[in-house]
Amino acid sequence: MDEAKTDGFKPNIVAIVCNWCTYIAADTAGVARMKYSPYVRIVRVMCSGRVDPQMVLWAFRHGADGVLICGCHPGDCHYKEGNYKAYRRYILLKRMVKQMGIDERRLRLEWISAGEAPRVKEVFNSFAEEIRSLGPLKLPVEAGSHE
Amino acid sequence: MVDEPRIGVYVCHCGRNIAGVVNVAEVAEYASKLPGVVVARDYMFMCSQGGQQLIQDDIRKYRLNRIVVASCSPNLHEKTFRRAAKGAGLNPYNVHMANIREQVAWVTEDPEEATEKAKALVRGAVERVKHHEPLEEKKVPVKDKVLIVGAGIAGISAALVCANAGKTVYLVEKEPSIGGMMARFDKTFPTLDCASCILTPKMNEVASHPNIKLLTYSEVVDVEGYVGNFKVKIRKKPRYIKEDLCIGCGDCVEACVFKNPRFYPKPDEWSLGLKRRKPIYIPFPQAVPRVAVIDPEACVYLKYGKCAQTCVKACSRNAIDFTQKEEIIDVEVGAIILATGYKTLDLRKLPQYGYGKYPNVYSAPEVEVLLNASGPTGGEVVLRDGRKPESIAIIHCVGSRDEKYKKYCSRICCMAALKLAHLLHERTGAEIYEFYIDMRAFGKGYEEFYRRVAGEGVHLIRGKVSEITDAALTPEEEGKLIVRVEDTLAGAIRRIPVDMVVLMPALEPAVGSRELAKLFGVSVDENSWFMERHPKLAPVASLTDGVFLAGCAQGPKDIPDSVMQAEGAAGQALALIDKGYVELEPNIAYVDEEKCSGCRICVGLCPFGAIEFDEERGKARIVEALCKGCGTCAASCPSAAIQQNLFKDQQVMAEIKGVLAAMRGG
Amino acid sequence: MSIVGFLSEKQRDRRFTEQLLSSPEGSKILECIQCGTCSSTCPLSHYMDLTPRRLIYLAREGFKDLVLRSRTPWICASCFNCVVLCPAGIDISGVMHALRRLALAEGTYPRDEVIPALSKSFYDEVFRHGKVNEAKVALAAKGLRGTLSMMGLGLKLWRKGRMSLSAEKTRSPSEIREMLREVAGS
Amino acid sequence: MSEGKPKIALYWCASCGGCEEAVVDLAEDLLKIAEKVDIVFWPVAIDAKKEDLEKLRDGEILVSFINGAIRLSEHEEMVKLLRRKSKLIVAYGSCSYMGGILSLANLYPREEILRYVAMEAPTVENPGETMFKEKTMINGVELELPRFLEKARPLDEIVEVDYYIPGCPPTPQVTLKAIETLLSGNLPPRGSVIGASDKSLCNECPLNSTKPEKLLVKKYKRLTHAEIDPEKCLLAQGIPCLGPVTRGGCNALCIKAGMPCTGCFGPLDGVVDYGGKAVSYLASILDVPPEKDAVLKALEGLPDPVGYLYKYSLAKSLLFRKRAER
Amino acid sequence: MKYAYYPGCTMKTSYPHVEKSILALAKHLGVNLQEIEDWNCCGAAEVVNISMEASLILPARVLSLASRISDKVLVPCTECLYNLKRTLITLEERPSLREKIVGALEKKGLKWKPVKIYHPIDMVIKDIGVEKIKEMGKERLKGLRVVPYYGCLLTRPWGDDHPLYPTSMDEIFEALGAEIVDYPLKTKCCGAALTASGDERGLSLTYHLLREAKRRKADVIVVPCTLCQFNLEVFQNRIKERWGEDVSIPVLYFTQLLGLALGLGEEELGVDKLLVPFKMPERRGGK
Repeated sequence: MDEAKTDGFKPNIVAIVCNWCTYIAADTAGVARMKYSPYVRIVRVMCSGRVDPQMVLWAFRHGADGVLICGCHPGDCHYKEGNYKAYRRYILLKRMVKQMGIDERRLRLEWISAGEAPRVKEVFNSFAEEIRSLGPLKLPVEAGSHE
Repeated sequence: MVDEPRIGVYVCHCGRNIAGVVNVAEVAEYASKLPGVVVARDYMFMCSQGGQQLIQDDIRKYRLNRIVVASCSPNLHEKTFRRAAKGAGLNPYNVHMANIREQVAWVTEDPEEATEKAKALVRGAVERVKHHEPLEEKKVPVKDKVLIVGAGIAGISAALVCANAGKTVYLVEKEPSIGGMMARFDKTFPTLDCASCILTPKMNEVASHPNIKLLTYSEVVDVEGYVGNFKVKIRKKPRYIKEDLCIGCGDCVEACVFKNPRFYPKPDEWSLGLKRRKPIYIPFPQAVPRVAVIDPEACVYLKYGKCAQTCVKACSRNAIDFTQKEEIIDVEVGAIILATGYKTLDLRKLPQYGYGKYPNVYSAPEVEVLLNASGPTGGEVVLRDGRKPESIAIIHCVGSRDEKYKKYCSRICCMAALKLAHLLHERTGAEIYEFYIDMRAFGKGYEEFYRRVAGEGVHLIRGKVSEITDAALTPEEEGKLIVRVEDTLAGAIRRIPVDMVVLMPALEPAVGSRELAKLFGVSVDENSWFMERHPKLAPVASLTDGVFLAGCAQGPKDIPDSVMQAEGAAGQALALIDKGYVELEPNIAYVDEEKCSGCRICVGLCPFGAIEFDEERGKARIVEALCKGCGTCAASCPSAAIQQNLFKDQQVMAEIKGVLAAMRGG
Repeated sequence: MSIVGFLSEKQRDRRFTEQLLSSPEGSKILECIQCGTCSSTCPLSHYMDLTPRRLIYLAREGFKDLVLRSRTPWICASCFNCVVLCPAGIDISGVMHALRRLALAEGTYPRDEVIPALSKSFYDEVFRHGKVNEAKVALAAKGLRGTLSMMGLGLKLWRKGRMSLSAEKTRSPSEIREMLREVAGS
Repeated sequence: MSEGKPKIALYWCASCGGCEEAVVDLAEDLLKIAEKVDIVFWPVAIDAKKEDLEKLRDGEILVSFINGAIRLSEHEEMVKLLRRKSKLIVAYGSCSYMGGILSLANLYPREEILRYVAMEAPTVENPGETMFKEKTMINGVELELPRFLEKARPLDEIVEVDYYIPGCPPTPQVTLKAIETLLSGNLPPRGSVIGASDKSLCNECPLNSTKPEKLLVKKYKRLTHAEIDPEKCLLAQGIPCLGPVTRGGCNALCIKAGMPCTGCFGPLDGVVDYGGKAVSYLASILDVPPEKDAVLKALEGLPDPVGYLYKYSLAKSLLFRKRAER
Repeated sequence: MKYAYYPGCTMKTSYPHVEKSILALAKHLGVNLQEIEDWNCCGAAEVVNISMEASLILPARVLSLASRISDKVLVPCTECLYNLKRTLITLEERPSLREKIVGALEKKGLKWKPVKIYHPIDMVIKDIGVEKIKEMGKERLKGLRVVPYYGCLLTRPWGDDHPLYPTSMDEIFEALGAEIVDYPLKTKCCGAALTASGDERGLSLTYHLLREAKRRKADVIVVPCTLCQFNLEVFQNRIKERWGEDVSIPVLYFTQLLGLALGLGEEELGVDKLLVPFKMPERRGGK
């Protein structure tokens, strides 16, 4: 690991989460006073199906070093199958950003049910740690532009 | 942006809850400098009357048109602040909350990091709210009927309250009789009331109530719609008995071709397999409806197509009908109460207690049936080999309070165990040993009951049993079940040989409750119990509007608590119905016709069929009443023509940009 | 050991509890619900002066001396029954190991138990040779009297080729020694 | 102005020449236009030099149509000059508008591209490993080549652009419509796309009406591997047609030729990132179980998402474009 | 199938008869065992009493050496098995300890690479398969009442089988025709080092184990652990002296009984070196 790269690095992470599962789990994690990485910022949507890949690219563009999408477990979607759509988009989007030179680990999708407060902590921490170890994101537009 | 934003930002201390970690003054100071922000303040309790007044005064004084409240989760107080804004003449949807309590103060160790994160969330909210615009709530009339799923004591209690208030109730029960778990009990704690004396009248009242449509042997198979307007499909399984003709005389059961109890084809469900039953049966003597059922998996005629049909001949009312088919019943209701109850942990998952291996190890529900006067032994306590036990061990917390099984306390076992101790001692005179970790006798009259049972000479041993074994060390132990325990009060190890062991298994959600949760769109907690909206402030509401929770479906509860919650849920359902209408959160999607290209991508994506395609005009249209506001269509519209109120592209992206800008020290 | 009477607050040592909490094995002792499953399942608890449950209780209350002078950690055979059954997920056998380390370091272990001496001579043997002849170590630990009592059995085994007293060694014991010194500082 | 006829200029940057061809394809209409305007600069067709351009007053040209991406220092220099001399600058064609196909090269560093072209391409034999040089001395004279820039850029990343005409190349119809708009005097807001539709291609696609009620796809197929029915919506047949996310106005020429839309007209207003939006609808309409392998299998027909979904617009994507806001 | 083979210290000094059976069985099953070159002691139960770090570096060195041979290491001693697994898990879960230990290894030119740890039972179940064993065994154990005694460390705290009610040996020997005795003490402790050092408290455990096996009319006890084999076998006389009860019963290590069941000879399996002799059941119709 490149020491200089990660030393003192505070990753910028956006978690776009479903209102019905992860958002509630995060509330519960709060009530249970579970401590986790402060670098993950939650942005709420009603369903992971609302997550437009443009939002993910937008987040990267505006300084996110990692983007997390959280939804209900397969089969548990409050809107029947929004999470399936999120998942299919995620798979294609991951392939695309990888091609664009972004480490695919910077984009992660996790299923966290309303009851899984401990998993909020676990997932947020592990993602923050992963992003920390990857270092700051250099966008293609920045990379190697010496003009 | 619709108009020039004039934003007010309100940072809540929440007492020490937020201010103890987050530097709220610094956050407010930061917010005050953000473009568009006219005023930013911090205040002790934003949700208090004073806090709301502060916002209202500012709206008037500074002509604010957007409000950001940085406090707790919107799940708690979004409505409060929207109402406050409305009171000052501002459209309530121009308010947005930043959750700096649950998502910041309570989960962040370092105060500086917490303050930074709070700033980021506030910045996100400020950027977002600039793109908010006034929205109208939609008022929808409510159907004045109630669906109650599960007819144990909770479902029955809720049904009676609703029915007595004049509402039509559909009470759905998957078993052939209502009554649930309680119908198996002989006595209830702490009063030692005869369970059937208090339950049976209620069951009969349900059966005869003009407002209750009782659907036993039935299951909900589909739920559509939303609060106030649910469309529900119920499948009624065939009993092969005409319910309206059968008078429950039992002649058919008597006449069935199976004669020898040893060869009855199925273990009896109600008595938990302590006896066997015929293919045609009445679930138990007090069953409601008192109507026979034919089990198609066991009935010789239904299985093989050939039988003497002695039952048919015996029925004087010609009630047997082998041609019966399952029925689908459609109902429309305004409110739903889920009262699907619990089951007990499968004791085979704890091989250390020898359940299923040693015949004299019983589960508590089995002992309840054994004690029941209507049970297989007529209430006499005899072991499987016919002996009367002379010593009995009752073990608490089997699978409860245990990381490896259920972390939670199952709440009812201490009292149930004391009750069993009393009853077993009373019926057998046996020496009773009770092994507990902590004696939890918290309810009204419970402590008194505990002392009473203790006074009866039950050996109360504080220590968790690790194992039941038949490996005897001494002649006295031969042929017995040996309980090895640390008597933690004596600080010594004891080996106690007994004839009978009763395990108090942990409670867990009823079979199929996860599927049910999906069907009704309610959330479950980490242990799969239905999740209440808030443990204190909204304990009977689920997270889905219009669906309420009652009894053990929400978590382990004893009878008084189940009934209490059931009547509470009934009250909530009635309040909803009697209001006559509901206001729907306007977060539905809409099509900007100017932009719609008519590509039809959206039409197939809506899980609720809420998108119609107008062939003539070549435009998609969203049927507001069907849209539930997930936003899938908005995410997928290639023309950006579909947007979702409160979650428009601009709004979400502005929020993302905002939280990130603050994180980068912006 | 009788502990009836006053347990004085002076006997408590907070640092001891913290020491245990910070060891890899003792991190969860505060979550103990005192159910006694450990003692119940322990095959040797009836020989102990303090049952495992009591030991953990006293340890988290900080009664260092009572805990470190107890025989219990030295009677524990590390069978891990308690670990797999503990409803609070405490690594009880591990706590015993941690307590043994502390007791050895403080010199407060009971002198008439064999295991402390065995551990020390075992470690010396590993340190010197990299490998160990257990029979040799055991005899060394038991002293002359103990050795004599085992003579008959030893002879029988020796005849079957099942006992040897030769010193086993790794190729370069100094490599092991240096590694041990580096990580354990001994 | 002496003759009263508005002056216009046409210029090409990094371009395949197709856009020039498209102008010529206007045929008689070109002559009609030529009557109304005075073409002062058009390297392909008329003999005017840079010096001639320099001689014009600033703003003397009414409108300059510039096609091609900016890839060489020369392009930069010329478009800045044209910007100065022109009232309006129109980015003509996808390269100028969005970076175009050749901005796909932005996936690779400049040095790698040069190395490949000079030494590694299969058709190159260069045993001495001679590399391009910007400056070379020959017989005491220093020859200079324009510098190959780090990235291919759309025009508006170098100079302010007033209007965009999309297409690879813009069809005569689009070009005419755009010119009409410009000459009408009733100018749309600055920064608009002109000449094309404000709806997606589906809106004008003859196959749109053949879409099934629910448009769901089991698997994407590559055009080369698929047997297609030219009478039915290609997307519904599993051909990843980009029509839904692409601005119309081309009259569905490709579709009529049995080819899916590949997106040369770029996104509609309101779409922030073309590729992102394309990912969204293409993946959303997949009708496969939400399991990684199943989804990947269904996507086998899309082996190169970037190349396919940003075929004309990589330089304008959120991750590659210079300015984040649009 | 190639394994790194880690015999452990006691195998060489105290259990050459057991090691013989392991090597013979491996050969018979076509398994290639390559003894780890220059292995060291795992630290047994004792080193952890002195230093946590020391108790990790010893197994870590062994695992590191093993990884040069194969990604699987065969460990017949359950104490060694436990220490190796404990090291794998601790280094995985505790980065600070991992750093320290891996650093020390690297200084000696050793690379840290986790390997899978197999007991001979795991090898039989996972790599050979009970079906194949059944085929090879031809029910040679028919008529034999076997107590499969698992002891502690094979399944606790980590193992593939149930930690308290394992069945792997039950399945194997049942497949070989043996009658498996229902033995509730199958994972009860034998007293380990306490018994081995002659302590009467430990001995009482061994006594109960043997007594229960006799009570249930077993012909033989089969164990997966060398120390169990030692404790259960060599103290039978002392138990008789102390408690006045005859508890004599043969105690075989897993590979010994399995070897016999697969038709190998007593001598090549070291069965002739047992203090309590064991004879295979006479087969009906004899062959």
